[in-house]
Amino acid sequence: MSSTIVSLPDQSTARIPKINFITKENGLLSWLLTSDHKRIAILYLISITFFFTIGGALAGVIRLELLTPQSDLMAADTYNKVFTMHGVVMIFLFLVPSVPATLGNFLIPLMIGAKDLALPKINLLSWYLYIAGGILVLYTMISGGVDTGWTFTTPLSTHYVNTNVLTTGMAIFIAGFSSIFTGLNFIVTIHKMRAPGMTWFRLPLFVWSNYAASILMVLGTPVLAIALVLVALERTVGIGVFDPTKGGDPLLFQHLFWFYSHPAVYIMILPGMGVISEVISAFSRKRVFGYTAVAFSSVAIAVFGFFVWEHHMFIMGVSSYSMLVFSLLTMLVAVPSAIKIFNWTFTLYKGSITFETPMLYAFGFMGLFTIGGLTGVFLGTSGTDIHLTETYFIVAHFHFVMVGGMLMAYLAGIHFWWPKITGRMYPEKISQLAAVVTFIGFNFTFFPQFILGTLGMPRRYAAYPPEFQILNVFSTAGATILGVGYLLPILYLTWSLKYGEIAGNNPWQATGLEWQIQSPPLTENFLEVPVMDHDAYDYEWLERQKEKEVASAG
Amino acid sequence: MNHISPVIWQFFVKWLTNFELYPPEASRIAPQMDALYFFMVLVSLIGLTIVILLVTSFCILYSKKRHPVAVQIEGSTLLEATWTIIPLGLFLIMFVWGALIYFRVYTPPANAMNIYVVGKQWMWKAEHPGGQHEINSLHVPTGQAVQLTLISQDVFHSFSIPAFRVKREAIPGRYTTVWFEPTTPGTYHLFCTQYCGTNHSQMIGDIVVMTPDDFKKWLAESTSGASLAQNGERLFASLSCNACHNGRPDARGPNLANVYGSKLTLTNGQTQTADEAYLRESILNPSEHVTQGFSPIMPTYQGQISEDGVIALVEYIKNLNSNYRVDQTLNTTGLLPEGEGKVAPAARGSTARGMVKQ
Amino acid sequence: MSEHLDHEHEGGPKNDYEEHHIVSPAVYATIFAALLVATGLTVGASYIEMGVFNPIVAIGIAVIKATLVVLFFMHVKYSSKLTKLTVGAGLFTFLALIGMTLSDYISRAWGRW
Amino acid sequence: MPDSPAIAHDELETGHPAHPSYQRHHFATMDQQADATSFAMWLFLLTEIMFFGGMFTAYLIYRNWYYPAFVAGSHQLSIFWGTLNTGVLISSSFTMAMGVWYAETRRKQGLVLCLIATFVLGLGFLGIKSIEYAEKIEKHHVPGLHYSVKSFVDPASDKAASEYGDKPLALDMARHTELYFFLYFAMTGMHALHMIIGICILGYMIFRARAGDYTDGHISFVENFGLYWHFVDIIWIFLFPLLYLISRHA
Ligand code: HEA
Ligand code: HEA
Ligand code: HEC
Ligand code: CUA
Ligand SMILES: [Cu+2]
Repeated sequence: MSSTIVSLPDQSTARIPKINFITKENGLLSWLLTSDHKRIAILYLISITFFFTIGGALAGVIRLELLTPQSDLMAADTYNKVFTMHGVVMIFLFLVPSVPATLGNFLIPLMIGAKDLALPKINLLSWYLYIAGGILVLYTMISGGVDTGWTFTTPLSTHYVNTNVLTTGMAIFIAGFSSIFTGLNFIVTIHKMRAPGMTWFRLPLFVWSNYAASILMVLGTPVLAIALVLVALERTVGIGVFDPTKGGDPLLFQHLFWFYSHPAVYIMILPGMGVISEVISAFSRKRVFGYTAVAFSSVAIAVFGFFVWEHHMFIMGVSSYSMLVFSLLTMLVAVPSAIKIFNWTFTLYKGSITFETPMLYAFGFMGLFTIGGLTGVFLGTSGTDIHLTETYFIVAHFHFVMVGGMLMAYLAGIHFWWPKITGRMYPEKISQLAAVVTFIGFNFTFFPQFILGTLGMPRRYAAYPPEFQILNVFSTAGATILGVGYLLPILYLTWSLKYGEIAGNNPWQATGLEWQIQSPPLTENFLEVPVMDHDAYDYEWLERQKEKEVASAG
Repeated sequence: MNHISPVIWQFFVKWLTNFELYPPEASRIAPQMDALYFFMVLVSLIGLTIVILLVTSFCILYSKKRHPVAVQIEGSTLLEATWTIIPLGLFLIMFVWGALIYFRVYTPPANAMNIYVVGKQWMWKAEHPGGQHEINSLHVPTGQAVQLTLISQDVFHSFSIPAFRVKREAIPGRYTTVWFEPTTPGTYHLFCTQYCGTNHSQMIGDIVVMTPDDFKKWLAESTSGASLAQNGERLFASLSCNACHNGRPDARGPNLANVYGSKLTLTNGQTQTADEAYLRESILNPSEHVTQGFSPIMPTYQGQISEDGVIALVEYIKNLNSNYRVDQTLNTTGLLPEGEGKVAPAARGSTARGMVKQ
Repeated sequence: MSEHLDHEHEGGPKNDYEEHHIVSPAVYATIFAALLVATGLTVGASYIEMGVFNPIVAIGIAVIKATLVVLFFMHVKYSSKLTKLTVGAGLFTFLALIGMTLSDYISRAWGRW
Repeated sequence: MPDSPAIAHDELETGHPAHPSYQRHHFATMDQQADATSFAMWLFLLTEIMFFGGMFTAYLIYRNWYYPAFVAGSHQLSIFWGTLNTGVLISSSFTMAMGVWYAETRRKQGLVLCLIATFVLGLGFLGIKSIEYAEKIEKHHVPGLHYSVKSFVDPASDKAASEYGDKPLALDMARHTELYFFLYFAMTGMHALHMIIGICILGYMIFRARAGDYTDGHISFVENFGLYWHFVDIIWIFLFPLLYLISRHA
């Protein structure tokens, strides 16, 4: 552990508490039938990591194929299946549940001083739905795959492909309900289960941003569900709603799909933003600058996020007048993100900054998300969208926000709370190395794609004109580095389960309620209901707290 | 931006293009779009630099070593307002500028030359008015506004010419348009950018920009004998459209001469400009908009004519400015039985239908 | 520092539990009768030719009926602000979906796009 | 947190504060639990609204586009059955509301009766719906399954259509009635599915209520089910005019 960390008196003598949520019960069934939010979070963590490896392996295959201009590694339709599965797995089985279902599940009750989520059984049901969806996706993959792209564009998906659209659709439908129930659970919990004194403006920002994301999950996902049901019906009985030859409008599908899928990108990023708030505050030992602005900007993103979906359809034949409205609103929704970035930056001002791994990932997030977000504005601007849409510029944009942004935030969060979850530290030096490797590999992989996109290279191409090869080789090389960067944490985090240093209750000296209890926590989290008598990120309160303990110990 | 300093601009773009970091500018809209693009790049770089500079300098100044005790600060409304308003203002500039370009790209000028493009899995078929067909290539002259009328026969495709900075989706069941004015002769990429199934990446081709003289030569060489309108005429006869649209005072269908571009009044009281899309709809879904004074007796040709055929018919009707041709092709097939679907003669005739050439 | 945020939010969430309000059967019966009458009205109205007003009247009556059900049968009239807000949020997003989608369809006819 | 109650000590505290069996351990009070579950139910209803929202959007678009087809299509529905069904469903909503009242006032007999009435009325609704469906199936008005446009291109051959004096639709417009019927089946079908689920739960509740549950002050389940049932009623309140009434006049 780095020497920069102040040690609490109990730190030196720390040991893993004998009774905690992990050791409480034993046996596989005690896990599979648990209703403890912390155990469910662990179940999610394992399954999500599994699907991330699959998605990552598929990404590797994509990059290998794109090493050469011809489609020589595999046939075009195999390639199409590969990127479709990559998109489906990464979005629905990895990134949407990533932070909320693991860290959110684990931490929200702890942070607000509750014993569990409001609906523990529903929480477990969520996980089973997720697994059912995941198994269906695996089944699809084994039984021939699907090649519609993750966007299921009609009428391609309804009339022109004969791959497993139905099973994939069903998988996403089911996984969607998993996400609805998670969101529902969070909202109820945050409203109804807060400890005494835990007012809205004392909530950690992580809770705020998960709350905002939950609103999007609850209100957006059902529209995706109905869109998928309609696709399934169109495929099986030919109802005609999306079929132009029967008078239907294929664009209607786009409207319904993006009504969910645009808010979904904020479902993906908002919880990550919450992680960044916590991490930046903890390692600069300072209250988050402009707490209320950051909190409200999450809600603003959630609300405005519902009004911009048409920016995915600007050249698809929507009315130019409604394009104007949606483009304008896209500009508005970009502002709260800018607010957040600057507030995090100014949280550093006059702080006392240390550079542990989570902080490195957080810095990575800030830089890469800014690039990704600003290029999103390029796409939201209708004029430039004409040139850039459906090219690698988009691919670069969303990997910058999703991988550079959210995945970095996820890793920041995993490292940050690892000691709380497992009771042990991760190895600091190698993890710092991994963070740097990831950052370098990431830029190598995805920055060239902006240039490729500007040059006009279309996305979803198995073969491309030879003059684009140099940049593609860069990208593939970068992906290899990136893969190593992601492999490392999987390895050393597993290693640390057994050999990591014992962490103690509060290794980072952070202020959140979750840090004031033992790690790993007890099944019932708190023995007495905690009473919140200070604001979030009140480091002075923590100082006083420490003095008191030293006094009583001495 | 090119009006500010054309020399520097051109040097910059040339330099980027030479290193294949930037696509060539080969249409009138391209420099305009690039001006906006580089404006946005500039703003982004400045924004990013500000963020990075702030973060690094704070990290250095306030690292634990130099600044062991953090000073707690609540926030600052003034700063909050600053970084709300400045990005918002910049984004709004981009929005307005972008919208101007968007409308420019999708509003063809009146004198544009029209080329039809049909997308299907997995090829592009372009049809010039003179009857020249091209597969996966498109020949266009410089200095002439070219309008594309696009349609897809199956799924969504997208017609993309990076060097022109234009792109438009070809949609099943509906015409869409885009236009450009090529400026530099050469051969440029044509891509299908909307994922459309297995061979999506093979749905590519060449845009050949020629000088007007070369283009004339090319047109003459590649003519297939019959113009698009002539093909349409043949279809018009063989589908017995002229049984009803024969331009006679007692015809059961409206007179189609000069119908293109006119404002029609429909039975539901709405007015409608007869553009290509309207003509197409009238053939495939005639009863969706019935012209005033007629009853919805026209049969639907949905599923009976290919998109190419519809295009030929549309082109024929567009060029129909007198009844002479209809009379000539009349009666290659027998007349349909008289009687049903007729309306009072007073309601007929071009002026009675409120047909005004726009 | 953090002082000024405190205290006015005293009490935390515990205070906003709904005290349980029992609606009397008389109210239920009145609402029931009103719903039946409204159903009769809307059916009757559908037989009268009113042009564009036919759908407006029908939807108007449906909205009134739904409001009655939500307010009384579902007790929203007597519920906490939070429940009211939830209903409002649902309505808002529902209208956003329909309204913003239709904004595209309606304005498509305005130009040649 | 002056005395840091949040710091747990290693030894597990023995003995919970006593609470009723139906209170889940992680809630502090019964009020909190009731409140949380009812809020959760409301949120669930929000997702339902959005789920139906997609279909309402489709309906509005296509009604606008293919008005004549929607007119002809709605002439095929029977106002009589529709009105009757509306009455049945509203009554079931009323009995459900009364059921909640009986539960609140702890009257077992009344509660059981009301639940049974709701159950029966719900079944009645489905029965009437299946009469209507059967007629559509007979006439080949089920989209995708041998759909026939005969009633619309040749209204004289069809009783319902000739009653309204429908004019024959051109073939292309007549084909769009399939969209109308799809929306009809999708919306009423989805609604019926919700009814079926509701009726199953009602059956279970009757069983439990007779055993004396819900009248012991713990009425969350009945209340929340009531919310669900009323919501299903509201959906129908909108479906009825949209599908049956507003497109009557050509
Ligand atoms: C986590 C996911 C995520 C996030 C957060 C975002 C965020 C944004 N996205 Fe992105 N987007 C995707 C994931 C995401 N996107 C995906 C997956 C696709 C492709 C889907 C597909 O087709 O497969 C996509 C596609 C996409 C498109 C469609 C392109 C097309 O198909 O033509 C558009 C268009 O408007 C867009 C815009 C935006 C905007 C404006 C934001 C904004 O929210 C960004 C806001 C952030 C900032 C603006 C940065 C911070 C700002 C500053 C630090 C200020 C800088 C200072 C100054 C300007 C002075 N995105
Ligand atoms: C969360 C979302 C997410 C994440 C994390 C990623 C991660 C990556 N993605 Fe992906 N991507 C999408 C979401 C995501 N992607 C989506 C939605 C699409 C659009 C699909 C569509 O068009 O329908 C897409 C499309 C897409 C394309 C475009 C395909 C095309 O249009 O033709 C490319 C091409 O380079 C790409 C590359 C990568 C790479 C190199 C990574 C890397 O970051 C991944 C690195 C990770 C690993 C490599 C795993 C870690 C390593 C191990 C566990 C060891 C085992 C690994 C191996 C044996 C290789 N992705
Ligand atoms: C049975 C008679 C009949 C036949 C055959 C027929 N039409 Fe028509 N057509 C009509 C009538 C009647 C109208 C006006 C009512 C309407 O818009 O549906 C019309 C309208 C049109 C219009 C719209 C013009 C306007 O003023 O609204 C076009 C274009 C058209 N027809 C083209 C064709 C073509 C092309 C064919 C052959 C492929 C064809 N028609 C065959 C009867 C016919
Ligand atoms: Cu056609 Cu892609
Ligand atoms: Cu978006």
